[in-house]
Amino acid sequence: MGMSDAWLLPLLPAAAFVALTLLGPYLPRRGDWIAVGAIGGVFVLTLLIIADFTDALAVQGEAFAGVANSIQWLEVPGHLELRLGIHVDAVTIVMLAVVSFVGLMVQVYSLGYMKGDSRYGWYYAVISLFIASMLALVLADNFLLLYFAWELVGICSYLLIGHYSHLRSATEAAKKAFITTRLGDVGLLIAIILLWRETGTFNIQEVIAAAEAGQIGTEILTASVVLLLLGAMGKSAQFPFHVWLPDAMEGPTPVSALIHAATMVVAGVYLVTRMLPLIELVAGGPELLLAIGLLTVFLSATMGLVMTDIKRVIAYSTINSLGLMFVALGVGAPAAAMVYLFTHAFFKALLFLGAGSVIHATERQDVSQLGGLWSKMPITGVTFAIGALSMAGLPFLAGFWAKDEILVSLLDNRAAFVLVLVTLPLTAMYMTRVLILTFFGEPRDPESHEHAHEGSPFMTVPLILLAALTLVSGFVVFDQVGKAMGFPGGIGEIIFLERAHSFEFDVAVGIGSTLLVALGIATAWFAWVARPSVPARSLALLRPVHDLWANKYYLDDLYQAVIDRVVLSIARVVAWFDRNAVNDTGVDGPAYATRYAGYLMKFQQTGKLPNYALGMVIGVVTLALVAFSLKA
Amino acid sequence: MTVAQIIFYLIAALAVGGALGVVLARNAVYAALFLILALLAVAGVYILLGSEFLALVQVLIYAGAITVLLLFALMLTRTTDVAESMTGAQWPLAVVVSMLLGGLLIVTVTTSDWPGDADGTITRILFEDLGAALFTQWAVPFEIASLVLFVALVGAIVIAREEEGE
Amino acid sequence: MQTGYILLATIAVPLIAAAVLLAVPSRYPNVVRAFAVAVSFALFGLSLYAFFAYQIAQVEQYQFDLRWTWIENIGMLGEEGITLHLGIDGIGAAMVLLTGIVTFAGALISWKIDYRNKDFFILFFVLVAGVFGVFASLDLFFWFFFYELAVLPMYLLIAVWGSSSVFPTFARTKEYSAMKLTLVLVGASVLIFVGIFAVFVEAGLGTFDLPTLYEVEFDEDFQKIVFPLFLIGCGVLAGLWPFHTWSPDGHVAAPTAVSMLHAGVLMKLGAFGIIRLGMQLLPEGAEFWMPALITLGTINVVYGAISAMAQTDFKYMVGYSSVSHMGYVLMGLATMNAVGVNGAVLQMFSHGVMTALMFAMVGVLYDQAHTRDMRAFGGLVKRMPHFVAFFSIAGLASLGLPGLSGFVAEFNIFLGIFRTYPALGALAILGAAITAVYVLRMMAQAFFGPANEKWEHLKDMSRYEYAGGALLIAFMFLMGVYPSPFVDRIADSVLRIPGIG
Amino acid sequence: MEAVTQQIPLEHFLALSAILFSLGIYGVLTRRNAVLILMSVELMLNAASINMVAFAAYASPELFTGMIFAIFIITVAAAEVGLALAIILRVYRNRGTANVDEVSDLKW
Repeated sequence: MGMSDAWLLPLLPAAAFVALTLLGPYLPRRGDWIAVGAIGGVFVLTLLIIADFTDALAVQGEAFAGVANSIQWLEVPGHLELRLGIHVDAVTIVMLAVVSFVGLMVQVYSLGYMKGDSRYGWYYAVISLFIASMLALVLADNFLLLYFAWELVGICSYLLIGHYSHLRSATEAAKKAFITTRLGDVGLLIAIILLWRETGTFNIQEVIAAAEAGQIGTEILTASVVLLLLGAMGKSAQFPFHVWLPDAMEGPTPVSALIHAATMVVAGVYLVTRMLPLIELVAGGPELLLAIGLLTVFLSATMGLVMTDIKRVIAYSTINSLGLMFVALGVGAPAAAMVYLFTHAFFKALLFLGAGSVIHATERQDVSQLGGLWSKMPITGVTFAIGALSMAGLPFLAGFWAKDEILVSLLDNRAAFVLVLVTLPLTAMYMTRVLILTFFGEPRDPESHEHAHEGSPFMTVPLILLAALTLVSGFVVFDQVGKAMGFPGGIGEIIFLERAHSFEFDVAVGIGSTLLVALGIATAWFAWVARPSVPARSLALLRPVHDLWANKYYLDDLYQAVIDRVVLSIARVVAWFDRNAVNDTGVDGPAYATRYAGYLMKFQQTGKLPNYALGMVIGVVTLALVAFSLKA
Repeated sequence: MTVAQIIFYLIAALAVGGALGVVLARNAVYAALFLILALLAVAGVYILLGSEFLALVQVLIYAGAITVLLLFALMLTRTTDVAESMTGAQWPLAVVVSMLLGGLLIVTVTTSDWPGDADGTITRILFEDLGAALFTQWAVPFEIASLVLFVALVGAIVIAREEEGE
Repeated sequence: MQTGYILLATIAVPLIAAAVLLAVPSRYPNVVRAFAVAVSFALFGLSLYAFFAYQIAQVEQYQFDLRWTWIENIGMLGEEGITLHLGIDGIGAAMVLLTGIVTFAGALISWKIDYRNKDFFILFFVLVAGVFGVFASLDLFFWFFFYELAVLPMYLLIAVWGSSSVFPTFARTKEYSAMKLTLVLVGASVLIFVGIFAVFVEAGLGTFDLPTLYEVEFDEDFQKIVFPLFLIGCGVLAGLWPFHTWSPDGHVAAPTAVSMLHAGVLMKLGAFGIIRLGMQLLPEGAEFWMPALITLGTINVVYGAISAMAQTDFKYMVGYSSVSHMGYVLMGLATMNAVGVNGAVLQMFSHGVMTALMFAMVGVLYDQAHTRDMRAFGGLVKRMPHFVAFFSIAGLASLGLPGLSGFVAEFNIFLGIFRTYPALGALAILGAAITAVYVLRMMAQAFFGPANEKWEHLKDMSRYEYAGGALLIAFMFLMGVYPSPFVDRIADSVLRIPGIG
Repeated sequence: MEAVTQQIPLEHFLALSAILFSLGIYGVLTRRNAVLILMSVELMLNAASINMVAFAAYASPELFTGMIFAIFIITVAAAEVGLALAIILRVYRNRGTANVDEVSDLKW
């Protein structure tokens, strides 16, 4: 199993999807074992590929530029050749590891969480399709396959968000998610086609090479990059496209963990990472990226502070994290972004799965109805705490190292650095808040608290594994760890070979950020444990700010108003125009005119024989005259 | 001017005069009588064209039978004694149109090149030849003509018959 | 092995079937149904054979060639004046296959027709014969003959088996819709007729044979004058804006199988005509007029999509989405480059299959619920999961989801447009995004959400509907995942169209 | 068959025929009484007959075509008059008039 055989990876879960869709109802256990088996196979194959990768790296060292393998898909001879192919390099490897591992964890977890669901088989089918598409997305060596997979993960996300289809809110959220990201995809597609128009190829490496060789005009390149970013922003829920992600929490929680935390939403980050050389060629490109990231980070941190739905809080933290990755990419530190992506996948999936356990046990997801679950669900509590503190950025957890990496890369950019620092205590505060409100204090809803219990091993084992990874995965930033794992040059070198990057731990930054995080945690502890009256009092004081945050800066309302008032009005006007102007006037009009002309002309039918005879004779005379004049 | 020419112009004048009478006479019966005159003149024209048989048929059937039939019809449809206009409202237009048509026809006739003898030599057709042709070469059309007459006769009877209760 | 009798069979079999049906007593409706399905299955088989037996990259452009002289050496007609000349290139092969698929699916869906089903199938088969004839004819006279043969039964099919609708602000009777459809299409075909005779006279060869006429180099001014006749004449049938309103109203009034054939196949006759008569016969005229066509096509796409967004009636929505999607076909043709035209033909196939499925599914719902107002429904997925799955797949294909046929086609069209008209290409892609909006709105409104108890009695698809839908879906997936069999045949022929660069 | 020279040009006959025909037309267009219209029609038929016979006599006597045609015209005229009079009688009986401009039910 070498890297060039990696095309097998997406085919496994794709086959599982086909099998489950066609045979699902007839299989024992609705075929969940096929789906889990497929992702298990993918995981094993991924490990083999990683081994092959380390071998290649050991042999070729820095000269290793990835392995490609492609087949022809369709061809218009002499004009167009579309190929489907894979490209495996370091970035791919990281993504593969994340997708296959988190995918496996989530699928196992779902065995417990989704048990008894009325569309259990369908759930597993779609999630298999999702994994297949996601693998194809990260393996793609060309824009066509990338877009192909990009859309497919979008539709899987749509289907899974809307899984509880009897809920109007779930249906609406699914629709919103798909349409919002689709708007970004319009940009992506245009960008892909523009780049093809200039270079004649869809191959990502070739496009980048052509751009670096200056074969693409500046205007086209700028337009392409901006449009490309639109696509990435849509998928990665960056401002102003971020509105869909919190709503997407209507889906089953394992889905939130897999799609809306660990994998699909980072597709945008992945795309930007891949296209970073292109973006950096454009004046203002990195700055745009940075601005988007910072804005997103700031907005999400504030909004997360006031949300009461446990999943929504985590969703805002996800947006926050994605924003951070964009920030890192904006300052040209893809390695930092990838490290963050890598570790984030584990602790965010852990958080969601933990939240899922809570929801599964209590059937409540509003923190105002939870509380005191620590004793009832110790495993969930501990693992959730690890995840939350990692997200907050407490030292020596995965999140700390990754965040620190980004902060170090920001050192040259004071404004961004300060802005990110400001959000640190906010993040720490709301993560601590959700932890406290869920697991500590008095149960606010005794009835559900009564029934709460730890889930089956299917659910707890993935939690424990993910928690373990959250504890240790951050240490890959150290070159020594990387070397110990078989990579020659440490994690920075793995992630971005042509921009070898060695991790430097900046003690001052580390201590500073830790202090800020501690401040946030302490504030949260003070507000929600020590002095529970504080939130209420400060709420009274800061009512307008709270409302602004709780209403998500009124962006959702604005969008809704634009859709209802503007878009649909235009649609109705066009429909009215079509019916009344085009059809009733343009088409029926001539028909009525014909009828009226007929009405007018019928009066020549006098019914009197001599009139008709006269008409005939006049006709004959006229024809004769015509004949004469022609003869003359 | 030969005798034949003189006779022709005489007959032509009679024919045109009769025709004028047919279309202009204020009394319907006079019009019918003028028609007889015109038809007899046409019979004369046939003789001038060397076709005595046709002239004979013309006199017998047209001037005799058909005109009598028309007179009968006039008699049967006489409505009132109130004098009413015999001419329709569109007569001025009709004058123009028919004169135009006549003019056009005459212009055509005079300007065209016609085959045949320039000195007015005609072929006279004998009864025997015509009879032989009619019953050999033209036998089928002849039979069909008789069928047409027969059908017309039956149709006329059916249409004109008084129905029960009418 | 290459024999033209296969094409003759596709035309003759439905005509013979119609004649045989005349003899079947109408008191045996099940015999009629079984016979109709059997015949349409045979047609499907024939078209499948024709498609796969078609050899790629041969010297001769038209395969399965068959030529029977009908009238020659009379009046203006010279040697081989009017011949029944049949033959298909790759484009025709794809269209013949499409017709076979939609016919078979339509016959299956029509199993449930009770009212005078014998007469229905007779007209149905006449229509089908006409459609096959158009795709296979290489003689202008017979091309036009079959074209009219395909259009005219539509009037009776809609006026007799259709349905009238009353909406809050307006009403559409089936007679009105049938009349409008027929008059508009026949009116447009007058233009084609004039164009055909203009070409015939101008060429002065005394023949209506298309391949012979393709050899003629017409005067440039003549081409510029005559091409619009074909463009508008055929374009009307393809739903060209602003002559499209017969189409949504016609779909709404038509019975299910007729809507399927109508949107699935009949509208393709128009686009096919633009290729066969317009672009192949008058390449310079095409070159001159294509900017106009691409403008109208863009209007079609965006205008159709926006109109569809405002509809609350399933069939109107699907009808306007057809207008929008046929706009892609027109845009693709108007690019005049190999990729765009190739995409247009792919889209003809893809849209045919996809929209046929949509109409079939609307029919499934309407026949039970007797309303098509999507606001009246909700949570249908609970009662009719397979129905929802099928309808959703059609909807996803229409919004261009990769893996389904729509993506392959639209992607090619976009590439083609961007080569020549990037700004319009952006609008076209935006149209696809609007498609997503209305398709998802419809799905969210009717299929998901809380179940409406009023519709407790609704049943899922019958097995005939299931079979018909599955057939269509199979081809949507085939083209979406493995487009090469289609592209190879089509691209080969597209590249032989003069003026394609 | 024998040739006779009368020195009357063919045009004369044709002109006569044209005049009779025009007069007939005039009658058809102006007369109100159906019987009188019929008489005018007879004039037109006779004009046509003159044409036929004249052409036959002057140009192509071989097959007697002109004569035969004239005979048929007379035959048809007879049939026509019979039928037309029957119709006129019928109309008169139903409506009390034989004036064609008063029988105008078939209007708009």
